[in-house]
Amino acid sequence: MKRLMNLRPSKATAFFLGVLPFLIIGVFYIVASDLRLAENPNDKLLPSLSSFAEAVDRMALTPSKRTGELLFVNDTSASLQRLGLGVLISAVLALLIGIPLGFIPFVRAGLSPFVAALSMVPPMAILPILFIVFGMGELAKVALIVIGVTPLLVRDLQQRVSEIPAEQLIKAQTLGGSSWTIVLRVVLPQIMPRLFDSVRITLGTAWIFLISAEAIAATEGLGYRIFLVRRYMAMDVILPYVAWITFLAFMIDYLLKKSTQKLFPWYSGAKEKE
Amino acid sequence: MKRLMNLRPSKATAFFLGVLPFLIIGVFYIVASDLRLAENPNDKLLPSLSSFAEAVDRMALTPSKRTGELLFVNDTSASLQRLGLGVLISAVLALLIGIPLGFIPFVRAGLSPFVAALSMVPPMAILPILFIVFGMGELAKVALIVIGVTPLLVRDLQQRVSEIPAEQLIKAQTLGGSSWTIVLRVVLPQIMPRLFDSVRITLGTAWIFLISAEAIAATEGLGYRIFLVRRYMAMDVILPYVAWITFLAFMIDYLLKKSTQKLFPWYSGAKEKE
Amino acid sequence: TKDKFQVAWTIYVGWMPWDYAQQEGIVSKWAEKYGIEIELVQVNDYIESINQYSAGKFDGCVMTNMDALTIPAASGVDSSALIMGDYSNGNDGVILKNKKSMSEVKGLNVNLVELSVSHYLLARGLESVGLSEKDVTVVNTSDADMVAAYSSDEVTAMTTWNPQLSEILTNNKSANLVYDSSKIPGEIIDMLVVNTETLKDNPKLAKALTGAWFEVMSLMKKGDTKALTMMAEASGTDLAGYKSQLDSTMMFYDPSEALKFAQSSALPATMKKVSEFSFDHGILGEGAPNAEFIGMEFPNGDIYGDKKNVKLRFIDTYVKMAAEGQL
Amino acid sequence: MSLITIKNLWKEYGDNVVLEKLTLNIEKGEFCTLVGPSGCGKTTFLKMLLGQERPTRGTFLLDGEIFPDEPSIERGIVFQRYSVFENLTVFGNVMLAMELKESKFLGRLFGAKKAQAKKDALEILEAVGLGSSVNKYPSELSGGMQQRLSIAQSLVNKPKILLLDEPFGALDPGIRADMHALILDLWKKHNLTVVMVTHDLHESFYLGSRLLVFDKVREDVHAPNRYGAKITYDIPIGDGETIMTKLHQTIEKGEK
Amino acid sequence: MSLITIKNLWKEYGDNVVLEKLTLNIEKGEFCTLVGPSGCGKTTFLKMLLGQERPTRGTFLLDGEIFPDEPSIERGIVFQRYSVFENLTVFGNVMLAMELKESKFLGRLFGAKKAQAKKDALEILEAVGLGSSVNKYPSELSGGMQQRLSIAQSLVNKPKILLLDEPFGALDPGIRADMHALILDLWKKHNLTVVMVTHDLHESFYLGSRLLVFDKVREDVHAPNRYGAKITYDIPIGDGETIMTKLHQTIEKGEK
Ligand SMILES: Nc1ncnc2c1ncn2[C@@H]1O[C@H](COP(=O)(O)OP(=O)(O)OP(=O)(O)O)[C@@H](O)[C@H]1O
Ligand SMILES: Nc1ncnc2c1ncn2[C@@H]1O[C@H](COP(=O)(O)OP(=O)(O)OP(=O)(O)O)[C@@H](O)[C@H]1O
Ligand SMILES: [Mg+2]
Ligand SMILES: [Mg+2]
Repeated sequence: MKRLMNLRPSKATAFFLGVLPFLIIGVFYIVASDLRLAENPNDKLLPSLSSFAEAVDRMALTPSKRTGELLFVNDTSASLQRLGLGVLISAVLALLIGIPLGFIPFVRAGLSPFVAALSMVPPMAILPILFIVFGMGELAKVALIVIGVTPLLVRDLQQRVSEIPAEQLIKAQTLGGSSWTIVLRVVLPQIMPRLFDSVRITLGTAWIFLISAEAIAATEGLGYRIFLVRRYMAMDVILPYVAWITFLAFMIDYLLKKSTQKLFPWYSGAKEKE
Repeated sequence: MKRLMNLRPSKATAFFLGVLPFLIIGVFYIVASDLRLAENPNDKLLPSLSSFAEAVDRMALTPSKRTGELLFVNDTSASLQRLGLGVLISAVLALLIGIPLGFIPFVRAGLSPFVAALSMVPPMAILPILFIVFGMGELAKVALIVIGVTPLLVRDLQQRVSEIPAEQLIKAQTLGGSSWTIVLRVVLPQIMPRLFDSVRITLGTAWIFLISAEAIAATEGLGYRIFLVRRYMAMDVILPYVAWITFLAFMIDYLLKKSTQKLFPWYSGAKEKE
Repeated sequence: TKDKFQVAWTIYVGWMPWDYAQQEGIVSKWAEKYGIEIELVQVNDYIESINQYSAGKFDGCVMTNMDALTIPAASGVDSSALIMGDYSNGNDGVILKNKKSMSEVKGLNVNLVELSVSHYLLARGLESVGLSEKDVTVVNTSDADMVAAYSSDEVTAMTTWNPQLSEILTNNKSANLVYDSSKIPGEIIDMLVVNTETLKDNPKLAKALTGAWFEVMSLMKKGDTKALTMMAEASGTDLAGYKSQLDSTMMFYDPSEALKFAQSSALPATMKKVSEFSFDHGILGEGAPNAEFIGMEFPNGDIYGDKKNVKLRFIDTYVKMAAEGQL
Repeated sequence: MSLITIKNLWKEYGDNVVLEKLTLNIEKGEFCTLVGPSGCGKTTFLKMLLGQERPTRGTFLLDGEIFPDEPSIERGIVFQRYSVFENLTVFGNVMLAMELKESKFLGRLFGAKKAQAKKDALEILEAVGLGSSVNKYPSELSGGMQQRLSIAQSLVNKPKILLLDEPFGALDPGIRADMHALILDLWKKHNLTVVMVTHDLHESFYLGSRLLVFDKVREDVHAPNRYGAKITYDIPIGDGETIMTKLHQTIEKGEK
Repeated sequence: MSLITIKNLWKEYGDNVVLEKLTLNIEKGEFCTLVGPSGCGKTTFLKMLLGQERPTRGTFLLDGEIFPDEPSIERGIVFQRYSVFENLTVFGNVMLAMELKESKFLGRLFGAKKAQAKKDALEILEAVGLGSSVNKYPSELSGGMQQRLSIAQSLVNKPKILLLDEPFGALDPGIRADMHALILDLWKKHNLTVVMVTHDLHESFYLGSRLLVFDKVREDVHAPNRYGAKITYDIPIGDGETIMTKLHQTIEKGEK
């Protein structure tokens, strides 16, 4: 017999094994739900599959009586817009701060401890101040994501910039580059795919902040809906929403990975990392 | 004139520059606070420095009328225990799951997609289920941290394990190692300092989950206090607590870094990473 | 003077009319009438909305009588209770798991939103059976999680409000309502609070808001199904669910009822209790030397507490105008 | 019987034919050096000897038995890089070799066994010239010292065959000469069987008792993977010739 | 006047004396090769020529003027590794050199200038034998091709001096020979001044028109950093000698 570490499953086996835990969880859920419902048909914690179907039908396929829109579609597009905008702003800020931080010793000396301290501040704890500064509108939700995510991105990018081999920067100088043109032509292009990687890693955090922000002040959005129906413990709505959020997160991650490969064919990091 | 990128501040300049942003924020705060207080002496949003001193005195130095204990000390120790326990359990779980995941192809085939999906589920959204499973006591708070942090650690460790050069694993096999002894003597010792690194990176997330958990149901803890006094907008308590949390996070990060260097002298990663 | 105003509201049975008024253009209709603009901003986090109001972000905000005292008033923001729209008449309650009477709460952990009206209700309930807060342990629990929390074994007692309250009572045979706000009628009041200074400068704001409010009230009194359905949906439930919540809410559909309540002598007595409760729990502000530290003014001109530090004013001016049809 | 018997062996990766119809025997005590152009399958051949890869077709025997199809203790290996465990000291690295070999459950030795292992470890470290660096970590060693350590680690378990894949490729010329002396010395003293891949023709002549040259004999420009490499030369290198003569010949060819 | 004038030059890092009392002139068109034991300060010397480091004391002139104290366009460099930009194609790498030189604000060229640059780039790529790989990324190139690219990148800006720090150290011997031919060819054609550090004595003899040997002459065992390295040999290498003779001599010495 070969060592366990040397045994490799065939493609079919791998697929089957990969699906297995999902199936197990599924079966487990159905059994647990049936048991609870047998005891109390009104139990809301683990609704039956048919309740999910109804809830999805109600939320996704029937226009709201109040506004005539599909709640689910509205929620999704509102949340994705906030998330997208928040992450985009964070990424741009991270470039604007992270590159000088990693590249210019004077900037590093000045900002590095401050950014490190800032990244440790739990944004949830200073919400009142954040809302005063950013208001209660869309801006506030996006701002919470930005405040939560930017320090992480900045620190990662700073690290990545300072990892660019000194040889390359010296070489660029001998070719006549100034600090500015070196940033433009050497640092920025090399750091871009790393930014994509960092964004992928911090996306989970961004979702957490988005959901928190929507729970505090919003009138639509995936997090808002979950928060709204949570008081009634409407798990028939919450669980499909959670599944949907998970799926969206998965897709965004996948798309970012693919675009990294597409946009930066020279960058193998994206491949290695998965 | 040298290029900006080649200019290096002297130690004194670097120190001064490093302190500067903190000073600026400080001055900014004092001015903003004074302006608000001039308008409304009872304003609670940006309290004066003396209110901070009073609040700290009250929370940290005067025993509570109700329990005779120092609130601040109680809160800190409750939160640190939860955080420590949660992170410890996460780390152990991450080792137990991450190593097989990275090391045994069959386990990887079976669990990798599942763990990836799991890491995308926003824990806040499935709180009701967590309450049922873990109850509402200390366990629930620790569990929330564990559930939030473990998937991140697992994915990182899995990655790290699969980055161990194939040469080393082959070499160990030629030396007579079995899958088990190779895990024990090669993989585990090499992965330990990486685990410390990962823990440092995920600590921010752990804090977020701790504070959220304490906001949901608790009788003490830093997050509890912040959410409680938010009910009467006592920023004079909240801001020192935030500063304290930031400081604690800083210290934990620092201690972890130092212990990595101490425990794993052969591991330069810790140094490079900062 | 300005002509654009923002008022924050939160999802709660007694405040859902504001959403309807906004959605259906009733607010803007009334605002137009007085030549101003009013925006009602939905904030999910109730406390955050009051904090923002106290910090000056909003001109008005919905809140309970107790929170009006402990947050804006204690923060030095002079506030006026413009409309007292209803009081809780069973909307807040104490639940015990597998126990049937209030006195059995002794020694239990009670999950509730600390320092909120639930806390106050519990204190009143304990008082009613000769216990005090020392006889229980309060566990601060976020209101959104109450239903889920109830299913957990550790939870044996709870104080909460609707819809969580009825949600728990209907779905759990073990849940017994041992005390509720119908035992203390008129002590938990849901109101619209407006910054006093803004009000003084802009009586139009008060007129428009009061007008809009009582327009919706008249619809509700008629039992307008469309209006009620919309309110139900916005609060995440259905018509039946919303109606059952209304049943335990004493809504003042008529301006005259609201006026009567505002002018009753019970109000100052209630506020005295609330003030004492708040002082006991340290939420009147750290500088407060006693429960009378913050002054409260009532419609008849009486003042409770420090006359030089009047920060909360119950007024009947505009409700009276509504009652007299002068809006 | 030969130590290694190979007959009509093919190795393909999908459509890519890497090795074609190899036939050779390797006897106990031989020092085979393998040279050939990049990508011709030298490493692949070594991987098969190691058990990391299996031949697609053909006979492939070790001591008359089918080759174990995963790395095992009979075949020691030294790679160009990553060959030592950086979390262990020099001493710990050698101890690990014996501990993995002898302790099947904990991967650690205790008591008398440990004492014995310790003695053996220090002995072999002395032999490779690391006697004075036992407590250093690999990161504190030069490249050459790391390779010495890797060799010591492999030798301490007394493998039947020692496999080397460009073990000195990353070293400076001066250090490389030292390593040559060391490996020749160990080969003679322990009567090892060695198979070593190298890029350096000097090295292959200088070290080997037998030189194997791999190369593609047929080439299809349109389908470069259509044909695999074969053994184009299989030269026994007598000890009679002096090193200098070999060297001169090589250089003359190379410089042409 | 000499291109580079060095008189009584010292270089210390704190207490660590690296170079001691160096005095030499380098003329335009010379091909200086630098050899010496590891850690003796060859790279440090090159760094000073590059402007990355400054001498602690002494005269250090370029064309009679004080050396610019940061890297500049007069001095091209080729390192052993990381010498090309992996986010750009072969063509892009050479274009970058010209764009950084000529466009001070955007680091990009347009229109006629761009067309001219394109022509120059293709020309130099042809010269270093990369004419058929212009659209490849560095990761698709072999080590030797990457070094060719790095050389092309430096040469296209016509630096006064070309500095090379073990540029061929990571290459296989066969490829190294090609590179030698290339660099000699370029040196003659463009009349370059070259300073090259190498570990390989063969290389230094074969390539250089002048050989500089750095070494510590005094050594204090208790304080190894007390004394710095000096130039122990400064040998002009005439063209008269044949390559083979030089090589034989070297080998004889080396093998001894
Ligand atoms: N796992 C694999 N899957 C597919 N093809 C492979 C694999 N490993 C090696 N090859 C192919 O086999 C051929 C031989 O590779 P190998 O590494 O044995 O060459 P080599 O002679 O060691 O080359 P070098 O001198 O560069 O080390 C190459 O064409 C390579 O692309
Ligand atoms: N930035 C620095 N700070 C302090 N000491 C340094 C620094 N750079 C180099 N040194 C020291 O200077 C000495 C010479 O180093 P250098 O890199 O120039 O040697 P080298 O001749 O290039 O060696 P090698 O052949 O290994 O490349 C070494 O002792 C080194 O430790
Ligand atoms: Mg190979
Ligand atoms: Mg060097």
